[in-house]
Amino acid sequence: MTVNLESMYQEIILDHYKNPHGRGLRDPFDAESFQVNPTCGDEVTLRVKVTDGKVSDVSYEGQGCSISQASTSVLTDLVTGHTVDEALTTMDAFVELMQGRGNIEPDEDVLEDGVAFAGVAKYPARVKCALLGWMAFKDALARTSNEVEA
Amino acid sequence: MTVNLESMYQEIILDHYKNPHGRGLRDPFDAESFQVNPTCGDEVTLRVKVTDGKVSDVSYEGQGCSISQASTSVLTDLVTGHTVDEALTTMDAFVELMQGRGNIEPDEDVLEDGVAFAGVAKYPARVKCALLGWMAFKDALARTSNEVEA
Amino acid sequence: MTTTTANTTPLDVAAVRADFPILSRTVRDGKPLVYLDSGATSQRPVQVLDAERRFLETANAAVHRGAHQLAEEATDAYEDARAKIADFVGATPGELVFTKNATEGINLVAYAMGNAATDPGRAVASFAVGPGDEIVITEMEHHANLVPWQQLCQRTGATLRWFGVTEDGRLDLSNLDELITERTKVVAFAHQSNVLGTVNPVEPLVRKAHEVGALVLLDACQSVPHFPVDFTALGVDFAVFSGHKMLAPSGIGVLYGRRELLEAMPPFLTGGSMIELVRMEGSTFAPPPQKFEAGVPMTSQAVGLGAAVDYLNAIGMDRVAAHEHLLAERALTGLAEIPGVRIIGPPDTVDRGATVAFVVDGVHPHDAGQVLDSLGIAVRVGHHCAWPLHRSCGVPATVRATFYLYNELSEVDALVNGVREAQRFFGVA
Amino acid sequence: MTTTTANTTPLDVAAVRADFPILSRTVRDGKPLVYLDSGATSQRPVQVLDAERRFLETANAAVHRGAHQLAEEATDAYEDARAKIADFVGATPGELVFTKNATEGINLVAYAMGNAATDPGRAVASFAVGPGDEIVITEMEHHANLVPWQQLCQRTGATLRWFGVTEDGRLDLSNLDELITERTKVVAFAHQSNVLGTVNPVEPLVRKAHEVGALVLLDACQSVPHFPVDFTALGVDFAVFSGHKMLAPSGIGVLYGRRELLEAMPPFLTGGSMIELVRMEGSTFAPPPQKFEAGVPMTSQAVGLGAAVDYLNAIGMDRVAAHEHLLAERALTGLAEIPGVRIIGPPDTVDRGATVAFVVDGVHPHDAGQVLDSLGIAVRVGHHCAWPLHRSCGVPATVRATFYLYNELSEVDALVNGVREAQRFFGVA
Ligand SMILES: Cc1ncc(COP(=O)(O)O)c(C=O)c1O
Ligand SMILES: Cc1ncc(COP(=O)(O)O)c(C=O)c1O
Repeated sequence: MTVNLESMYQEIILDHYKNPHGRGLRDPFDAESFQVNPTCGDEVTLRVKVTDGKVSDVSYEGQGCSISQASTSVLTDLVTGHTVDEALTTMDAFVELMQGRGNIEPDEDVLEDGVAFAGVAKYPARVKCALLGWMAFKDALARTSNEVEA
Repeated sequence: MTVNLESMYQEIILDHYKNPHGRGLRDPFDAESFQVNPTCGDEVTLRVKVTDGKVSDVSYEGQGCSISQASTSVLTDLVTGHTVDEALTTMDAFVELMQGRGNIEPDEDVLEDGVAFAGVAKYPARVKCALLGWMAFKDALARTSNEVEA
Repeated sequence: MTTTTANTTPLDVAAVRADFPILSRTVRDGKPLVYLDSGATSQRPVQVLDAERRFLETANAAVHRGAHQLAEEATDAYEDARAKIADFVGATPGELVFTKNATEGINLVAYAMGNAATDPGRAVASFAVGPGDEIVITEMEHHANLVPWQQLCQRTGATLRWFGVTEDGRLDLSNLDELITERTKVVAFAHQSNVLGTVNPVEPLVRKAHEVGALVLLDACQSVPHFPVDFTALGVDFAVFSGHKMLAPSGIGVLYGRRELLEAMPPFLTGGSMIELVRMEGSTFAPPPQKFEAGVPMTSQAVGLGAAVDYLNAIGMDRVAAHEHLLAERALTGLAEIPGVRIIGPPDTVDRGATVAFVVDGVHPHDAGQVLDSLGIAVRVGHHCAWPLHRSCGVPATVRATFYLYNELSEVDALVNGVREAQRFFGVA
Repeated sequence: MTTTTANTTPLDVAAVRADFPILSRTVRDGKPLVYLDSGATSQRPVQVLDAERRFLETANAAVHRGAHQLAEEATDAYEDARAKIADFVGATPGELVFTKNATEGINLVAYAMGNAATDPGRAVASFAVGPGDEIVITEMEHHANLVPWQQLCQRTGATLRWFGVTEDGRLDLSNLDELITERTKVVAFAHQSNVLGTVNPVEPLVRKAHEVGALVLLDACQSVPHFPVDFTALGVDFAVFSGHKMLAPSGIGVLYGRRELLEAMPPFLTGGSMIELVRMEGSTFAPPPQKFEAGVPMTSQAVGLGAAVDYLNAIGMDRVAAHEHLLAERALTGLAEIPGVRIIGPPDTVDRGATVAFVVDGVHPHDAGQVLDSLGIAVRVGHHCAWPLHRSCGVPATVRATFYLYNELSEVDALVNGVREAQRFFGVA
């Protein structure tokens, strides 16, 4: 087994992959988003419940590789219980990390288990995997606020 | 002036260009054909009159370079007064010469002044010029026989 | 393609490999490259690279437009390439249209058929497509031979129908007479599937289609590069393939069309070099193939494709096919021996090319591909532009290894070992 | 383009020429090549040839489709090239679609507009074209920016209208308000005429078009290679140009489109890599630019175009323009001195590029071109894919000399002497 393989598949990632957190679609929810990765067919359906300005629940279902599944699991840990603003800040930090081509030093205070994905950022073709759940979260959240506004 | 220029522009060609034979559209005629060279816009309108199985008149009008004008002039000499079959044989010989890339030895008995075009055959872009009038002749002749058959 | 090596000397793979500079590079910290993704795009031998460069350094000019010496030489090189390529697939030069890739070729036919409805020219009735008409494809098509037909149906009101795929990855022709009927305008299908490796039977489809007056388009992207193909003998009306899958440059593809069809078909892309007469009020068009080649074409790329054909001819397509047969056999056997690995496609080498797709229980294709990549083995993972086929096979994605004349048997073994490694890494073996 | 050399050091033409292998060849029995046909297609410097070859020998793979290292490197090279080229024309990468040539780019817009009528998506109203709608072009257009619009009108029932050309080869904008009206859907015109050399005024046409809600397509084939162009600053909605006219490979062109237009516009060519979701029943599409790039693209050619942009940037487009200005001036002056020679186009260098078309009394352009060719001078003769323009100028054909950064003033003199030689040969001087 090779060095670069271990830099991508950190133990944390494999743990989340094997034992995903918060998996399964739950009620009640405010908005749902379905996202698909057109190059490999991986997909995720993700629901968001916002209560008093806080992300009170994130639930999801999907099929995909270890990276997409683990990053969605990490997502639920990072945003659940936080305000919408905090969740968006975390999301921005994660997206920035993933698009940084491995040149960005992740902030463990913000990203917690998410720092394990730093190695994935070196593999452009896998970045989309790591972002799949986050794109669903962003989209669902936008729909929530649309509904709130409407 | 260069050798290859003289191999294309034989005296005979320049003579026919400056003093074209049989130019001008005449009545009566059995069929008319309009042909154009799409790369340079040269055009010819050519009429054929067939009497008792013989090409009794070829008349034409057009605009174009020395090669296209001279070859149409030579055409009138070669086919007028000959049977349709003889004219077609001459045409085939001329087309063969022109498409031979300079590797075909022309038969002066058949092509008379037409042998002067042997040098043109080395210039693929000019072959279409030399054939413009002949294509019009072929087309007009075909229309004549269609009308005869009809 | 059950060609055997009986009466040909086997391919000298080492000699072939020496012609491909990229095959000597390393990837991922010094691993030798094991390139098993030729089904996506092949690599180029120096003979092709040199032919293109020589053209560009000595004869480059706009073809069919100039009268100076360079223009003559460029036009000759371009048309000589066309003649050579035509010969390679049993066609005449006037039946070969250069496109940017196979995808454009299929779109060309689909759009030209749509255009036939408003064409003031002599479009034959068989082209015009409208409500009530049907286009028949198969569930194993590449998106390139699927989406253009969906779009044609959307534009014209015609209906798309399709053949299914059997459990063992063959075309299900049991409802041939139901699907191909008097309403059918076009039957379009892959000669060889880019996922299953299946080589489809052309003859019964051509026979039935012609019986009802439908046109046949053959997607030959995965056949022409890999075994001898003769479009005239196959009796198809149209066919397409891409240069980049057969050792030639990217940016060039071929549409074959029977001469009388190309004559009758309205144009698709319009502009310079494809016209006969242009006035502001309207235009007429040149005879084929020029009619379908608008604008300055892929000149050096055509020359490169001609050189690729020379290269393949020198080796012999029978020999290429025989070599790939050996590779496919070894891969199918080796993978079948691994518990938890399932081949998606025919399990044996009967009517089957060297395209081997598979899934590994408990290891997502993306993850399997990543492990292989870390070992220097380049395969493709995903749905390989055949999403409906994957859905019908009940898998979201597969790992796909595709072999070509420059692959060695030892590379097949590397693949098999790599798959075992992936199982170990993800704890499923 | 009245750039002067005042504040730039002049181009070192000898150094430039050394980069172009083809320029050292001879033609017609040992004559040095004088290449004055760059308006048809330019020649390629070793920097471009080497960049393409390096890519093919080290990183070639199918882009946007694979996850292995080669695929990553190829995708990076392809997208880096896109970013570089976008920057060169004042655009962002997402606004740049790779096509096979400029002709495909114009067809893409024309077909996508036609498709808008049946598109189930969110096509904006400004795209759909039908009876009563008008497309406005000019009489000086290249067939590439004329025939596709004729065909769109034929398919949809829309009407084609056009600006005329003045006696001195300028666009006649006197009837601007009559031609561009509320009925106008698109205004499409050449930035620089490929025959007259005229640089057309973009600003008044964009202003008027946008006033009535029409889209503007700029044919930048003869501007982007020759002087600095910024599409965003010009305010056009679409623009096209071709790689082969700017030192880059053939087989690649660019369509620029404002982001929101590309987002809203329905697709044209369909197939692999441009999809979002594919089912047999229907498909959805990727965001631009992928939406418009179906099939395996012109990968190495994009890399080559990126290298050409590097090459031009290193020299500086201001310097290129200044050099061409000198060449144009010398040619216009030299030819004007010959009795019986008439320039077709503006006689001076104001708003005019280094494209010089002319006729010689008593010598047909084909014959003049032949004499020049025999002297090693490559020019183009004919109507240069602008037949209606020639008709409106009252000439069936012209001789056209086009200059580029690698041409020397002495080559202009060779042209002028060659024209005198043609007059002598045909006995008109
Ligand atoms: C002004 C203009 N427009 C369009 C084109 C067409 O370019 P291409 O043939 O590369 O598509 C050309 C060149 O041929 C041109 O000069
Ligand atoms: C079977 C098949 N059809 C069509 C295509 C499309 O070819 P291209 O992308 O070169 O147009 C491919 C390859 O991608 C293929 O494998």
